[in-house]
Amino acid sequence: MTNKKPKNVFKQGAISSEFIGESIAKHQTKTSIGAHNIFLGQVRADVIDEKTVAAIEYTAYEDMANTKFDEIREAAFEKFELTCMHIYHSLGTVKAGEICLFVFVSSPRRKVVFKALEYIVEEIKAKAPVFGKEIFEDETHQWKVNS
Amino acid sequence: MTNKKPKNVFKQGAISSEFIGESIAKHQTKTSIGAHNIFLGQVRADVIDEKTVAAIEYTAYEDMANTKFDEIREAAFEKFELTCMHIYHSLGTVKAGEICLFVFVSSPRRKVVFKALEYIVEEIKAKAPVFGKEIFEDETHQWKVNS
Amino acid sequence: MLITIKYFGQLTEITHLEEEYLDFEGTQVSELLDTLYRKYNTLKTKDFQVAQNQELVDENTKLTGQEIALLPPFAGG
Amino acid sequence: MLITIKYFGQLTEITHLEEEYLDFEGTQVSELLDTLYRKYNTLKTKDFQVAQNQELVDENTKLTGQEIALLPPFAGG
Repeated sequence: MTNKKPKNVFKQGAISSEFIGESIAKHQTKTSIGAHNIFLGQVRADVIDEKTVAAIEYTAYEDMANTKFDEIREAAFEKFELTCMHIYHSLGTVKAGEICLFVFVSSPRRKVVFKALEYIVEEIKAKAPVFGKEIFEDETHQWKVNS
Repeated sequence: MTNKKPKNVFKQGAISSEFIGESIAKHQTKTSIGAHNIFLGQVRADVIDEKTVAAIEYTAYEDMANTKFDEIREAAFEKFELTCMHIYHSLGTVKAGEICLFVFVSSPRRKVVFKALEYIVEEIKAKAPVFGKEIFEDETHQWKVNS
Repeated sequence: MLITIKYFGQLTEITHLEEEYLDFEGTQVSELLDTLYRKYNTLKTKDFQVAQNQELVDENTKLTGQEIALLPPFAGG
Repeated sequence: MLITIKYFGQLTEITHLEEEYLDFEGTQVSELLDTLYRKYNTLKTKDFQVAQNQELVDENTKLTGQEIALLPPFAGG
Protein backbone atom coordinates (compact mmCIF):
# COMPACT_ATOMS: atom_id res chain seq x y z
CA MET A 1 0.00 0.00 0.00
CA THR A 2 1.40 3.38 -0.98
CA ASN A 3 0.62 6.53 0.90
CA LYS A 4 -0.84 8.41 -2.02
CA LYS A 5 -4.60 8.24 -2.13
CA PRO A 6 -5.67 5.99 -5.02
CA LYS A 7 -7.94 7.32 -7.76
CA ASN A 8 -11.66 6.76 -7.22
CA VAL A 9 -12.92 4.20 -9.72
CA PHE A 10 -16.54 4.24 -8.59
CA LYS A 11 -19.43 6.09 -10.16
CA GLN A 12 -22.97 6.28 -8.75
CA GLY A 13 -25.39 4.32 -10.93
CA ALA A 14 -24.98 3.03 -14.47
CA ILE A 15 -22.15 4.11 -16.78
CA SER A 16 -23.75 5.90 -19.74
CA SER A 17 -22.93 5.32 -23.39
CA GLU A 18 -22.37 9.10 -23.72
CA PHE A 19 -19.68 8.94 -21.04
CA ILE A 20 -17.98 6.10 -22.93
CA GLY A 21 -18.21 8.03 -26.22
CA GLU A 22 -16.68 11.11 -24.58
CA SER A 23 -13.85 9.02 -23.13
CA ILE A 24 -13.06 7.75 -26.61
CA ALA A 25 -13.16 11.29 -28.04
CA LYS A 26 -10.66 12.50 -25.43
CA HIS A 27 -8.06 10.10 -26.82
CA GLN A 28 -8.03 11.61 -30.29
CA THR A 29 -5.33 14.08 -29.27
CA LYS A 30 -3.07 11.18 -28.28
CA THR A 31 -1.75 10.44 -31.74
CA SER A 32 0.80 7.84 -30.67
CA ILE A 33 -2.14 5.47 -30.01
CA GLY A 34 -2.94 2.93 -32.71
CA ALA A 35 -5.31 0.60 -30.89
CA HIS A 36 -7.95 0.88 -28.19
CA ASN A 37 -9.67 -2.03 -26.51
CA ILE A 38 -12.74 -1.53 -24.36
CA PHE A 39 -14.50 -3.97 -22.08
CA LEU A 40 -18.04 -3.25 -20.90
CA GLY A 41 -19.84 -5.31 -18.30
CA GLN A 42 -23.61 -5.14 -18.74
CA VAL A 43 -26.22 -6.33 -16.23
CA ARG A 44 -27.99 -9.43 -17.56
CA ALA A 45 -31.70 -10.08 -17.04
CA ASP A 46 -30.94 -13.64 -15.93
CA VAL A 47 -33.91 -15.88 -15.20
CA ILE A 48 -33.41 -17.91 -12.00
CA ASP A 49 -36.24 -20.18 -10.78
CA GLU A 50 -38.65 -18.37 -13.08
CA LYS A 51 -37.75 -14.97 -11.66
CA THR A 52 -36.01 -12.34 -13.77
CA VAL A 53 -33.18 -10.10 -12.59
CA ALA A 54 -34.32 -6.48 -12.92
CA ALA A 55 -31.20 -4.78 -11.52
CA ILE A 56 -28.03 -5.25 -9.53
CA GLU A 57 -27.33 -3.12 -6.50
CA TYR A 58 -23.58 -2.73 -6.10
CA THR A 59 -21.76 -2.00 -2.86
CA ALA A 60 -18.02 -2.10 -2.23
CA TYR A 61 -15.37 -1.85 0.42
CA GLU A 62 -14.47 1.35 -1.37
CA ASP A 63 -11.08 2.20 0.13
CA MET A 64 -9.74 -1.32 -0.30
CA ALA A 65 -11.27 -1.64 -3.77
CA ASN A 66 -9.69 1.61 -4.96
CA THR A 67 -6.33 0.42 -3.61
CA LYS A 68 -6.77 -2.90 -5.46
CA PHE A 69 -7.78 -1.13 -8.69
CA ASP A 70 -4.65 0.97 -8.32
CA GLU A 71 -2.46 -2.12 -7.84
CA ILE A 72 -4.07 -3.76 -10.87
CA ARG A 73 -3.45 -0.62 -12.93
CA GLU A 74 0.22 -0.42 -11.84
CA ALA A 75 0.78 -4.12 -12.56
CA ALA A 76 -0.79 -3.81 -16.01
CA PHE A 77 1.42 -0.82 -16.89
CA GLU A 78 4.46 -2.89 -15.86
CA LYS A 79 3.42 -5.98 -17.82
CA PHE A 80 2.19 -4.34 -21.02
CA GLU A 81 3.24 -1.38 -23.17
CA LEU A 82 0.18 0.78 -22.64
CA THR A 83 -0.30 4.47 -23.39
CA CYS A 84 -3.27 4.81 -21.07
CA MET A 85 -5.79 2.87 -19.05
CA HIS A 86 -9.10 3.78 -17.40
CA ILE A 87 -11.34 1.79 -15.09
CA TYR A 88 -14.83 2.76 -13.92
CA HIS A 89 -17.19 0.66 -11.82
CA SER A 90 -20.75 1.40 -10.77
CA LEU A 91 -22.05 1.64 -7.21
CA GLY A 92 -25.75 1.57 -6.34
CA THR A 93 -28.49 0.38 -8.67
CA VAL A 94 -27.75 -0.62 -12.27
CA LYS A 95 -30.72 -1.93 -14.24
CA ALA A 96 -30.63 -4.90 -16.60
CA GLY A 97 -29.17 -3.75 -19.93
CA GLU A 98 -27.15 -0.97 -18.31
CA ILE A 99 -23.38 -0.88 -17.99
CA CYS A 100 -21.65 -1.43 -14.64
CA LEU A 101 -17.98 -1.83 -15.63
CA PHE A 102 -15.94 0.12 -18.19
CA VAL A 103 -12.29 -0.77 -18.76
CA PHE A 104 -10.41 1.10 -21.48
CA VAL A 105 -6.80 0.40 -22.58
CA SER A 106 -4.80 2.04 -25.37
CA SER A 107 -1.45 1.27 -26.93
CA PRO A 108 0.58 2.17 -30.00
CA ARG A 109 0.09 -1.41 -31.31
CA ARG A 110 -2.83 -3.80 -31.22
CA LYS A 111 -1.35 -7.11 -30.05
CA VAL A 112 -0.80 -5.88 -26.53
CA VAL A 113 -4.27 -4.41 -25.92
CA PHE A 114 -6.09 -7.75 -26.09
CA LYS A 115 -3.84 -9.39 -23.50
CA ALA A 116 -3.80 -6.34 -21.26
CA LEU A 117 -7.58 -5.92 -21.24
CA GLU A 118 -8.30 -9.56 -20.43
CA TYR A 119 -5.69 -9.47 -17.66
CA ILE A 120 -7.20 -6.36 -16.09
CA VAL A 121 -10.81 -7.60 -16.24
CA GLU A 122 -9.91 -10.97 -14.69
CA GLU A 123 -7.93 -9.24 -11.95
CA ILE A 124 -10.87 -6.96 -11.18
CA LYS A 125 -13.26 -9.90 -10.97
CA ALA A 126 -10.89 -11.80 -8.65
CA LYS A 127 -9.49 -9.07 -6.43
CA ALA A 128 -11.83 -6.09 -6.12
CA PRO A 129 -14.08 -6.27 -3.04
CA VAL A 130 -17.29 -5.36 -4.84
CA PHE A 131 -20.62 -6.99 -3.97
CA GLY A 132 -23.75 -7.35 -6.07
CA LYS A 133 -27.33 -7.89 -4.92
CA GLU A 134 -29.42 -9.19 -7.80
CA ILE A 135 -32.88 -7.70 -7.45
CA PHE A 136 -35.66 -9.69 -9.12
CA GLU A 137 -38.74 -8.17 -10.66
CA ASP A 138 -40.80 -9.27 -7.63
CA GLU A 139 -38.34 -7.36 -5.37
CA THR A 140 -36.86 -10.48 -3.80
CA HIS A 141 -33.09 -10.79 -4.20
CA GLN A 142 -30.05 -13.04 -4.23
CA TRP A 143 -26.35 -12.31 -3.92
CA LYS A 144 -24.26 -12.48 -7.05
CA VAL A 145 -20.99 -14.47 -7.07
CA ASN A 146 -18.38 -14.12 -9.83
CA SER A 147 -17.58 -17.28 -11.75
CA MET B 1 -19.30 -16.96 -52.06
CA THR B 2 -23.00 -16.92 -51.23
CA ASN B 3 -25.57 -15.26 -53.43
CA LYS B 4 -26.91 -12.91 -50.82
CA LYS B 5 -25.34 -9.50 -50.97
CA PRO B 6 -23.03 -9.02 -47.95
CA LYS B 7 -23.57 -6.13 -45.57
CA ASN B 8 -21.57 -2.98 -46.33
CA VAL B 9 -18.90 -2.52 -43.67
CA PHE B 10 -17.45 0.70 -45.09
CA LYS B 11 -18.13 4.23 -43.95
CA GLN B 12 -16.84 7.39 -45.65
CA GLY B 13 -14.25 9.11 -43.45
CA ALA B 14 -13.48 8.66 -39.76
CA ILE B 15 -15.73 6.72 -37.38
CA SER B 16 -16.97 9.22 -34.78
CA SER B 17 -17.03 8.63 -31.03
CA GLU B 18 -20.74 9.59 -31.08
CA PHE B 19 -21.45 6.75 -33.51
CA ILE B 20 -19.64 4.34 -31.20
CA GLY B 21 -21.56 5.63 -28.17
CA GLU B 22 -24.86 5.21 -30.03
CA SER B 23 -23.94 1.66 -31.02
CA ILE B 24 -23.33 0.84 -27.37
CA ALA B 25 -26.65 2.44 -26.35
CA LYS B 26 -28.56 0.31 -28.88
CA HIS B 27 -27.45 -2.84 -27.06
CA GLN B 28 -29.11 -1.92 -23.79
CA THR B 29 -32.36 -3.58 -24.88
CA LYS B 30 -30.49 -6.86 -25.36
CA THR B 31 -30.57 -7.97 -21.76
CA SER B 32 -29.09 -11.41 -22.33
CA ILE B 33 -25.73 -9.69 -22.94
CA GLY B 34 -23.28 -9.63 -20.04
CA ALA B 35 -20.09 -8.52 -21.76
CA HIS B 36 -19.12 -6.28 -24.67
CA ASN B 37 -15.66 -5.99 -26.14
CA ILE B 38 -14.77 -3.21 -28.54
CA PHE B 39 -11.66 -2.77 -30.67
CA LEU B 40 -10.87 0.62 -32.17
CA GLY B 41 -8.10 1.20 -34.67
CA GLN B 42 -6.80 4.77 -34.53
CA VAL B 43 -4.53 6.45 -37.08
CA ARG B 44 -1.10 7.04 -35.54
CA ALA B 45 0.98 10.14 -36.25
CA ASP B 46 4.03 7.97 -36.90
CA VAL B 47 7.29 9.75 -37.60
CA ILE B 48 9.19 8.17 -40.50
CA ASP B 49 12.45 9.74 -41.68
CA GLU B 50 11.56 12.92 -39.77
CA LYS B 51 8.20 13.21 -41.53
CA THR B 52 4.96 12.86 -39.57
CA VAL B 53 1.90 10.98 -40.80
CA ALA B 54 -1.01 13.44 -40.95
CA ALA B 55 -3.68 11.06 -42.29
CA ILE B 56 -4.32 7.75 -43.98
CA GLU B 57 -6.36 7.58 -47.16
CA TYR B 58 -8.14 4.23 -47.29
CA THR B 59 -9.28 2.48 -50.44
CA ALA B 60 -10.60 -1.07 -50.80
CA TYR B 61 -11.66 -3.72 -53.24
CA GLU B 62 -15.08 -3.12 -51.74
CA ASP B 63 -17.07 -6.07 -53.07
CA MET B 64 -14.41 -8.59 -52.16
CA ALA B 65 -13.77 -6.92 -48.80
CA ASN B 66 -17.44 -7.00 -47.87
CA THR B 67 -17.56 -10.68 -48.81
CA LYS B 68 -14.47 -11.33 -46.65
CA PHE B 69 -15.93 -9.38 -43.73
CA ASP B 70 -19.05 -11.50 -44.09
CA GLU B 71 -17.03 -14.73 -44.05
CA ILE B 72 -15.10 -13.53 -41.00
CA ARG B 73 -18.38 -12.68 -39.25
CA GLU B 74 -19.91 -16.10 -40.07
CA ALA B 75 -16.78 -17.95 -38.92
CA ALA B 76 -16.71 -16.00 -35.64
CA PHE B 77 -20.38 -16.80 -34.94
CA GLU B 78 -19.59 -20.49 -35.50
CA LYS B 79 -16.50 -20.48 -33.30
CA PHE B 80 -17.74 -18.37 -30.41
CA GLU B 81 -21.02 -17.97 -28.54
CA LEU B 82 -21.79 -14.40 -29.53
CA THR B 83 -25.04 -12.47 -29.25
CA CYS B 84 -24.02 -9.89 -31.81
CA MET B 85 -21.13 -8.53 -33.79
CA HIS B 86 -20.57 -5.34 -35.77
CA ILE B 87 -17.69 -4.27 -37.98
CA TYR B 88 -17.13 -0.83 -39.52
CA HIS B 89 -14.13 0.31 -41.55
CA SER B 90 -13.36 3.74 -42.95
CA LEU B 91 -12.82 4.63 -46.58
CA GLY B 92 -11.26 7.89 -47.71
CA THR B 93 -9.26 10.21 -45.49
CA VAL B 94 -8.88 9.56 -41.75
CA LYS B 95 -6.67 12.01 -39.88
CA ALA B 96 -4.14 11.07 -37.19
CA GLY B 97 -6.02 10.55 -33.93
CA GLU B 98 -9.25 9.57 -35.69
CA ILE B 99 -10.76 6.10 -35.71
CA CYS B 100 -10.68 3.93 -38.84
CA LEU B 101 -11.82 0.51 -37.55
CA PHE B 102 -14.59 -0.34 -35.08
CA VAL B 103 -15.23 -3.96 -34.14
CA PHE B 104 -17.88 -4.70 -31.51
CA VAL B 105 -18.72 -8.14 -30.08
CA SER B 106 -21.21 -9.03 -27.35
CA SER B 107 -21.91 -12.25 -25.46
CA PRO B 108 -23.76 -13.44 -22.37
CA ARG B 109 -20.39 -14.22 -20.73
CA ARG B 110 -17.07 -12.45 -20.75
CA LYS B 111 -14.50 -15.19 -21.43
CA VAL B 112 -15.59 -15.59 -25.02
CA VAL B 113 -15.53 -11.92 -26.05
CA PHE B 114 -11.77 -11.51 -25.63
CA LYS B 115 -10.96 -14.47 -27.85
CA ALA B 116 -13.62 -13.60 -30.41
CA LEU B 117 -12.53 -9.97 -30.77
CA GLU B 118 -8.85 -10.80 -31.20
CA TYR B 119 -9.74 -13.47 -33.76
CA ILE B 120 -11.89 -11.05 -35.79
CA VAL B 121 -9.36 -8.20 -35.76
CA GLU B 122 -6.50 -10.49 -36.84
CA GLU B 123 -8.65 -11.95 -39.61
CA ILE B 124 -9.55 -8.47 -40.86
CA LYS B 125 -5.90 -7.42 -40.91
CA ALA B 126 -4.91 -10.57 -42.82
CA LYS B 127 -7.82 -11.06 -45.21
CA ALA B 128 -9.61 -7.82 -46.02
CA PRO B 129 -8.34 -6.17 -49.23
CA VAL B 130 -8.06 -2.68 -47.78
CA PHE B 131 -5.22 -0.35 -48.72
CA GLY B 132 -3.82 2.63 -46.85
CA LYS B 133 -1.87 5.57 -48.18
CA GLU B 134 -0.06 7.33 -45.36
CA ILE B 135 -0.05 11.05 -46.14
CA PHE B 136 2.73 13.01 -44.49
CA GLU B 137 2.41 16.60 -43.34
CA ASP B 138 4.45 17.72 -46.38
CA GLU B 139 1.90 15.95 -48.66
CA THR B 140 4.30 13.22 -49.74
CA HIS B 141 3.09 9.70 -49.02
CA GLN B 142 3.98 6.05 -48.52
CA TRP B 143 1.88 2.89 -48.62
CA LYS B 144 1.01 1.24 -45.32
CA VAL B 145 1.55 -2.50 -44.84
CA ASN B 146 0.01 -4.45 -41.95
CA SER B 147 2.43 -6.16 -39.61
CA MET C 1 -7.44 -2.78 21.39
CA LEU C 2 -10.29 -0.91 19.75
CA ILE C 3 -11.15 -2.57 16.46
CA THR C 4 -13.51 -1.34 13.75
CA ILE C 5 -15.31 -4.28 12.14
CA LYS C 6 -16.94 -3.83 8.74
CA TYR C 7 -19.51 -6.13 7.15
CA PHE C 8 -20.38 -6.25 3.47
CA GLY C 9 -22.94 -7.73 1.10
CA GLN C 10 -25.01 -10.59 2.41
CA LEU C 11 -23.20 -10.56 5.75
CA THR C 12 -25.05 -7.35 6.62
CA GLU C 13 -28.27 -9.40 6.49
CA ILE C 14 -26.94 -11.37 9.47
CA THR C 15 -25.37 -8.54 11.44
CA HIS C 16 -27.97 -5.91 10.57
CA LEU C 17 -25.21 -3.35 10.60
CA GLU C 18 -22.32 -2.37 8.33
CA GLU C 19 -19.83 -1.35 10.96
CA GLU C 20 -19.27 -1.78 14.68
CA TYR C 21 -16.51 -1.08 17.21
CA LEU C 22 -15.19 -3.75 19.56
CA ASP C 23 -12.74 -3.36 22.45
CA PHE C 24 -10.96 -6.68 22.04
CA GLU C 25 -8.25 -8.38 24.11
CA GLY C 26 -7.37 -11.39 21.89
CA THR C 27 -4.28 -11.54 19.71
CA GLN C 28 -5.34 -13.54 16.63
CA VAL C 29 -7.86 -13.03 13.85
CA SER C 30 -9.37 -16.45 14.69
CA GLU C 31 -10.15 -15.32 18.26
CA LEU C 32 -11.96 -12.28 16.98
CA LEU C 33 -13.96 -14.47 14.60
CA ASP C 34 -14.94 -16.80 17.46
CA THR C 35 -16.29 -13.80 19.31
CA LEU C 36 -18.27 -12.75 16.26
CA TYR C 37 -19.60 -16.28 15.71
CA ARG C 38 -20.98 -16.21 19.27
CA LYS C 39 -22.59 -12.87 18.60
CA TYR C 40 -24.05 -13.74 15.16
CA ASN C 41 -25.41 -17.29 15.06
CA THR C 42 -25.42 -17.94 11.31
CA LEU C 43 -22.22 -16.06 10.46
CA LYS C 44 -20.17 -19.26 10.67
CA THR C 45 -22.23 -20.87 7.88
CA LYS C 46 -21.35 -18.07 5.45
CA ASP C 47 -18.51 -17.96 2.94
CA PHE C 48 -16.26 -14.94 3.49
CA GLN C 49 -12.67 -13.71 3.56
CA VAL C 50 -11.10 -11.45 6.17
CA ALA C 51 -9.20 -8.26 5.42
CA GLN C 52 -7.05 -6.58 8.04
CA ASN C 53 -6.26 -2.96 7.20
CA GLN C 54 -7.41 -3.63 3.63
CA GLU C 55 -5.22 -6.68 3.04
CA LEU C 56 -6.62 -10.21 2.93
CA VAL C 57 -5.33 -12.33 5.83
CA ASP C 58 -5.90 -15.85 7.10
CA GLU C 59 -7.30 -16.80 10.50
CA ASN C 60 -3.92 -17.42 12.09
CA THR C 61 -2.72 -13.91 11.45
CA LYS C 62 -1.81 -11.73 14.42
CA LEU C 63 -4.31 -8.97 15.07
CA THR C 64 -2.57 -5.67 14.45
CA GLY C 65 -5.40 -3.96 12.84
CA GLN C 66 -7.55 -1.06 13.59
CA GLU C 67 -9.83 -2.23 10.77
CA ILE C 68 -11.12 -5.74 10.13
CA ALA C 69 -13.51 -6.37 7.24
CA LEU C 70 -15.58 -9.49 6.53
CA LEU C 71 -15.90 -9.87 2.75
CA PRO C 72 -18.34 -12.27 1.09
CA PRO C 73 -17.58 -13.54 -2.45
CA PHE C 74 -16.68 -10.77 -4.87
CA ALA C 75 -19.12 -9.88 -7.64
CA GLY C 76 -17.53 -6.92 -9.42
CA GLY C 77 -18.11 -6.28 -13.09
CA MET D 1 -12.57 -13.83 -73.22
CA LEU D 2 -13.23 -10.30 -72.01
CA ILE D 3 -11.58 -9.72 -68.66
CA THR D 4 -11.95 -6.78 -66.31
CA ILE D 5 -8.67 -6.05 -64.55
CA LYS D 6 -8.69 -4.00 -61.37
CA TYR D 7 -5.68 -2.33 -59.75
CA PHE D 8 -5.48 -1.14 -56.16
CA GLY D 9 -3.30 0.92 -53.85
CA GLN D 10 0.24 1.58 -54.97
CA LEU D 11 -0.27 -0.45 -58.17
CA THR D 12 -2.44 2.36 -59.53
CA GLU D 13 0.67 4.55 -59.42
CA ILE D 14 2.17 2.25 -62.05
CA THR D 15 -0.90 1.64 -64.19
CA HIS D 16 -2.35 5.13 -63.82
CA LEU D 17 -5.79 3.54 -63.93
CA GLU D 18 -7.95 1.53 -61.55
CA GLU D 19 -9.68 -0.66 -64.07
CA GLU D 20 -9.27 -1.80 -67.64
CA TYR D 21 -10.80 -4.35 -70.02
CA LEU D 22 -8.73 -6.86 -71.95
CA ASP D 23 -9.83 -9.29 -74.64
CA PHE D 24 -7.51 -12.14 -73.72
CA GLU D 25 -6.87 -15.53 -75.37
CA GLY D 26 -4.60 -17.21 -72.76
CA THR D 27 -5.80 -19.86 -70.35
CA GLN D 28 -3.76 -19.26 -67.17
CA VAL D 29 -3.42 -16.42 -64.69
CA SER D 30 0.36 -16.44 -65.28
CA GLU D 31 -0.13 -15.72 -68.98
CA LEU D 32 -2.30 -12.74 -68.19
CA LEU D 33 0.32 -11.46 -65.75
CA ASP D 34 3.03 -11.78 -68.42
CA THR D 35 0.94 -9.61 -70.69
CA LEU D 36 0.53 -7.03 -67.94
CA TYR D 37 4.27 -7.10 -67.14
CA ARG D 38 4.96 -6.22 -70.77
CA LYS D 39 2.48 -3.39 -70.59
CA TYR D 40 3.62 -1.97 -67.24
CA ASN D 41 7.39 -2.06 -66.83
CA THR D 42 7.75 -1.88 -63.06
CA LEU D 43 4.72 -4.00 -62.15
CA LYS D 44 6.86 -7.12 -61.84
CA THR D 45 8.95 -5.53 -59.06
CA LYS D 46 5.90 -4.97 -56.88
CA ASP D 47 4.51 -7.25 -54.20
CA PHE D 48 0.89 -8.21 -54.89
CA GLN D 49 -1.64 -11.06 -54.82
CA VAL D 50 -4.13 -11.94 -57.53
CA ALA D 51 -7.86 -12.39 -56.95
CA GLN D 52 -10.05 -14.04 -59.58
CA ASN D 53 -13.74 -13.29 -59.08
CA GLN D 54 -12.90 -12.06 -55.58
CA GLU D 55 -11.01 -15.16 -54.46
CA LEU D 56 -7.22 -15.22 -54.08
CA VAL D 57 -5.60 -17.53 -56.62
CA ASP D 58 -2.06 -18.51 -57.54
CA GLU D 59 -0.39 -18.00 -60.92
CA ASN D 60 -1.05 -21.52 -62.13
CA THR D 61 -4.78 -21.20 -61.80
CA LYS D 62 -6.94 -21.56 -64.89
CA LEU D 63 -8.44 -18.29 -66.04
CA THR D 64 -12.19 -18.55 -65.64
CA GLY D 65 -12.73 -15.12 -64.45
CA GLN D 66 -14.55 -12.13 -65.68
CA GLU D 67 -12.78 -10.14 -62.95
CA ILE D 68 -9.10 -10.22 -62.06
CA ALA D 69 -7.79 -7.93 -59.32
CA LEU D 70 -4.18 -7.14 -58.44
CA LEU D 71 -3.95 -6.55 -54.70
CA PRO D 72 -0.91 -5.02 -52.98
CA PRO D 73 -0.27 -5.81 -49.27
CA PHE D 74 -3.35 -5.28 -47.10
CA ALA D 75 -3.42 -2.40 -44.66
CA GLY D 76 -6.87 -2.56 -43.10
CA GLY D 77 -7.51 -1.35 -39.56
